[in-house]
Amino acid sequence: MSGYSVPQSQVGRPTAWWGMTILIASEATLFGTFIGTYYYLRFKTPTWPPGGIPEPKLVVPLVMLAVLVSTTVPMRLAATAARTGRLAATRLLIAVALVVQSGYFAYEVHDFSDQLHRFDITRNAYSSIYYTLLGADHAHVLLGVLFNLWLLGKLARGFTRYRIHAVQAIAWYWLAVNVLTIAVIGTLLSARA
Amino acid sequence: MSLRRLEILQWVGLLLGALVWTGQHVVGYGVTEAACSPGGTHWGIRTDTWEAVLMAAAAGCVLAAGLAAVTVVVRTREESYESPPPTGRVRFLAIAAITANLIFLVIILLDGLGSIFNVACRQG
Amino acid sequence: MNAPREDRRCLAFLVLAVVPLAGCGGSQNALAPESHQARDIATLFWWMMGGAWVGLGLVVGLLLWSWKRRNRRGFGRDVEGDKPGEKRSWYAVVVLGIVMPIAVISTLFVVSDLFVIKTTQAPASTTTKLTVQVIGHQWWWEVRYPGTTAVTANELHIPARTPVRVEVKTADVIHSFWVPELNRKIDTIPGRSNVVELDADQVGRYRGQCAEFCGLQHAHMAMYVFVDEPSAFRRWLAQQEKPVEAPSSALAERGARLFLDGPCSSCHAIRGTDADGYVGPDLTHVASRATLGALTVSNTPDDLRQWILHSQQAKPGNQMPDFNASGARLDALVAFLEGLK
Amino acid sequence: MAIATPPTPAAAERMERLEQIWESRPGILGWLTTTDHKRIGLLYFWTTLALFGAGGAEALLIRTQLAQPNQHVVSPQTFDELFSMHGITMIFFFIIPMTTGAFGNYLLPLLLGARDMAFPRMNALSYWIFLASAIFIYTSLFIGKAPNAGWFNYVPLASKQFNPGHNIDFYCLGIIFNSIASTLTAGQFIVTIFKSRAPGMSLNRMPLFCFAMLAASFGLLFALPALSADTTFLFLDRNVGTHFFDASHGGSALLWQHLFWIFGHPEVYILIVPAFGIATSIIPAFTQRRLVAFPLVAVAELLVVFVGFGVWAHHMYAVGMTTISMIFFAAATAMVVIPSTIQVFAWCMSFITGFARFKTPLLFIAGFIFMFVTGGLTGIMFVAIPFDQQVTDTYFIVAHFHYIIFGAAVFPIFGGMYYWFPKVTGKLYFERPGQISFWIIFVGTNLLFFPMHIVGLLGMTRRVSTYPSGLGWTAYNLAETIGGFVTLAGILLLLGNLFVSYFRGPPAGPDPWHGPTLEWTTSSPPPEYDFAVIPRVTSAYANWDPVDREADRLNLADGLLMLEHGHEQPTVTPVDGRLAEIAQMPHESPWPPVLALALALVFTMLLIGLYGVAGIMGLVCLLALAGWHSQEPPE
Repeated sequence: MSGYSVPQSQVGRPTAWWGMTILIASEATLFGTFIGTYYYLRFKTPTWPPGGIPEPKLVVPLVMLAVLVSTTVPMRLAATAARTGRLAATRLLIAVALVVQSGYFAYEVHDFSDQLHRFDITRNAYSSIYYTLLGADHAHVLLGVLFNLWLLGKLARGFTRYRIHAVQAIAWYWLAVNVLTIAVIGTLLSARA
Repeated sequence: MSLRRLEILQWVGLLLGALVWTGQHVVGYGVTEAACSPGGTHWGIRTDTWEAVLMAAAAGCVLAAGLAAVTVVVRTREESYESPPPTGRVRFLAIAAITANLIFLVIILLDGLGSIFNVACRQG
Repeated sequence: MNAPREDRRCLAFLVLAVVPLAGCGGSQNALAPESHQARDIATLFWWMMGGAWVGLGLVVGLLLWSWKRRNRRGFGRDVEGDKPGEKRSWYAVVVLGIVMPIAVISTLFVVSDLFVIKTTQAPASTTTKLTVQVIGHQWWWEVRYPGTTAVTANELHIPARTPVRVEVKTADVIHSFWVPELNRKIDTIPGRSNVVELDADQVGRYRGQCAEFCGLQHAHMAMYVFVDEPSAFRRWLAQQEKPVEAPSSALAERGARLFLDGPCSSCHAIRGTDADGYVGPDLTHVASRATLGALTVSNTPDDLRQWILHSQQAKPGNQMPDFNASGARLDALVAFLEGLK
Repeated sequence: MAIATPPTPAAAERMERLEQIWESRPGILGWLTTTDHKRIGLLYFWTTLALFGAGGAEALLIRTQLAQPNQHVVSPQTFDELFSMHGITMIFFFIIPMTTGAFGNYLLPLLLGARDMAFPRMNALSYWIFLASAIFIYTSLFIGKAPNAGWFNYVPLASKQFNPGHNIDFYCLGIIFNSIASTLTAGQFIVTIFKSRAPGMSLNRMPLFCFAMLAASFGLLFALPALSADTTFLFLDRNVGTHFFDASHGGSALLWQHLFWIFGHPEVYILIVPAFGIATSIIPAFTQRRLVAFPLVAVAELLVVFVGFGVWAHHMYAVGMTTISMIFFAAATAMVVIPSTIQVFAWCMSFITGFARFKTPLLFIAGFIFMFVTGGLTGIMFVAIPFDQQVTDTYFIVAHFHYIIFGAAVFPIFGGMYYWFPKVTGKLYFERPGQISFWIIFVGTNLLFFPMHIVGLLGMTRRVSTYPSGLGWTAYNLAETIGGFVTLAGILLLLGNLFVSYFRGPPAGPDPWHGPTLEWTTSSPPPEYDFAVIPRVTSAYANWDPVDREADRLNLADGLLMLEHGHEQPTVTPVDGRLAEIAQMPHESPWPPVLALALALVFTMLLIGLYGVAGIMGLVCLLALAGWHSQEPPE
């Protein structure tokens, strides 16, 4: 008997959600400065992309973006499933999301190295910020994939309040990464305007 | 006025001003950087019209936010900012919002004044 | 230097400034303006300093008042929330802390950033009569006069009472062209050319210094701006345009051959000979300059000799290696260089 | 009457169990694996004090070199490394970690009425990463390859072409390494302030120290990424061959300055705001009066950091931006002063309308107000763009920011050391030597920094390793050097006084000053579990509410609200402080030092250039993180 009347339903967000919000705020600011740098460098040179570099392709990146953003659905469903205690559904949804995300990541790594052959990162300022921005985004997708792998490992041993909060926090992380990816791809494709 | 509406007005008063000033600052500075740099002169951006529109819009929003904060403070004048939550906290943050919006308003007005009455794209 | 004006100005300081700005005899003094831009800035400073002393006086007054009221009874009384003098204090905070500063600082903003800046910002290209290019190198200034072949180093001659457009660029890192008595500073940024206007009222010599940290010898990267009467300036410029004549004496002749065959010509240029190095300053009229090494040493034969032998001692880390010449060869070289008027 | 003495045997038995649960392991292992916010605060305090000594030594060497014209006390190469390391040490390794790490960690849970931070193990991790980054950057000084392009490290001087050695790589990696620690601390404080308050403590009943720490944390969280991006770009430019800052390939040297100062100016407000927090804790105690205009001061502390994000380019007025671009920053610089003037007059009115007792802490705060107003007034002068273009990069600016940093950040730190000395050590300090140390430091700093205003206006530029005679600078530089050594004497007297008081000072009870906030309700030094009973809070000055304190004593007697079934701590809703849940807190874990060591290896490999090995070390870090999270709190 601690002397406190603790409310039954969850009031406010779990501290895990707050910790993830801090990480997302820091990473979003980092991407903000990267995107700000992109536009600052763009204003410096009349022709953009400069130095005979081909304009970024339109269709394929948008399709891949749609694929990645679609994984938000299973992740959100997994979060609600975890909150309502349905273990099997949570595991399945996270596994599905993981497969799609890993596929996305594999293709992006291949596409990244393929582009590197066409114009190297050391060509000029455009190539520098292009690959740094895209590489940073892929790194965060990789981190999300690792989060999901770790989650599946944990959920293999059943539910605890800690793991339910973890699923919600990582679903929130994936939502943020998808929004960031939309911003990054949007910035890179703005070179076509 | 119900507590729920007071609380909404308080959050509007506190956060709208900050958001609007940030937007006016980033877009206003971005316009001056874009219009005058080698990469952007061909777009033909008239900075003073942009800045005037930005100032008017931003000042309007900040005034609205300030008004919201003032109504909350007026409606809770029989409470003190030290009374128990939520009314005490609402009054406390509304008083804070009034100060914040006043400062944002002055910045926005000085921004507009300065960027309109100076020669566009002259290296300072 | 124009001594009488200087003394009167020093006296003015002592009266105005509570703290004596002693030692204002130096010639790099932002509060001894010699152009209308520098004067506007100095006047702005005196108004702001007056306001600052008033503000500080007000706060110190409040602190002293509280010192006088220290140790009053009532200390230790458990304060349940009755805040003595709260109403009055709120008025003081709002009036002194919000209303008054907003009014004062907004006025300062309008005066300085809408009016004074019109004189100190870069001039419109139509209003200036002469253009000078100044290029910052690691740790010296290259000075060029567009439209003529005149190139000199660390010394800038401009005609009095005429607006001069100075375009500053850099050959390596960021420097900052700053002559305090004439106008505000302007940085030299790679890849772009910045502009500042110099419009001196008085004939005289004004000292300036690089104001942006640029490496080992940032401290020894100063320059002189000589303001001459327009006629004297035109004579100077004509002399600077002339390529070098043949050396006068046999000793100077041997020195010239030493210079051209030796390592000197790979770094330095002398117009009229085939020495065209651009790492170091142009030496066509080096003898006409007041100092060597960007005001590191004065330009006398002995200093020139020491500079050639041990430049790394006077300015360690600069790009010119010590030159191990002995007696006769060194005398020939110095004789040749002294001839380059 | 403080709560330290247990009134009933039942309560004593429960406190014994609490003591037993929260007890940390003895010896070095206990310190290595500690997650107790008080121990981490002390670790931060001792490390930052040592680094303050290093920064001070660098400053005195600089002053000795500049005492007379054309001196050769140190070579230009050493001088460049000295002033760069002085700037980096004082800002990144002394003031930020001292105010947030030492004061913030030690005091925040005590002021909030909590038992520990929201993430105790992350708190330990931030200390060990901070320590590793300090060692990382100071090895550069010992092997003679310290950063030598100033604390703001402008490009192209810092690019590979003009700085081929490892000096600038030490700078880039050391700064990123340190920012990880600062970001973790900032995130920690934000979540702790919002989630781990005593139930009932809504935002309008939170002490002002917590508002200051919240403002500093938001500042750090949103400013450091700009610096990390900047130093990442520079590291890539130097070692991979990208062209972010290379003008000949489309890059821009100004890009470095913009990104640096987007971090730089919020940073200097982050230096100041915790000092405001310390001042607003000391003033009510020694004037026995609740601070004047509480909500205005609270919003002022948050506003100064928020508006501070919009002023960055006033450091770049001389780079040739267009006038209309500079206007935006001049306008924001004009209004960023208002929060400071609000606070200055709130403090002064508290002095006057309260019952001021000028003991040492309040003397330091009075000195702080004087120095801060002097520095602030010269700061207002930079609203005028033409004047700033005349004095930027001269000693006038050096005078301005030293008045602000030394006068307005270090004075409250010294005041805070005296004020909380009884609480941390349980001993009272000697008052007489304390006051003497204040006056020596006050005279020393003014003698050291005021002549810089004059010599700056006489045209002496920053960072010159020497200067010619005959320009009227010599007398002032000599006076500054003397002032430097007088300040050193004052600081040594201060430290000596505290050191002797630690051994021979009279015992201080739980509340020697009749202080306003919760840390004075528990014993000195506070037990491991901070509060035997989670305190009841109805105002921002909880120790001055006798009704609540009486309620605490009754709770203790009845054994209520003691949460003695494990490392329990209440978490609340962020704004109104209503109880959300009783959280189980992790306690003592070896993972923080392990992860910090792995990170240190990552940065060392990056420095050496073994990028493959750095990648492997990165994987080791991820494994350490997984291991860290394998230990879950009991259900």
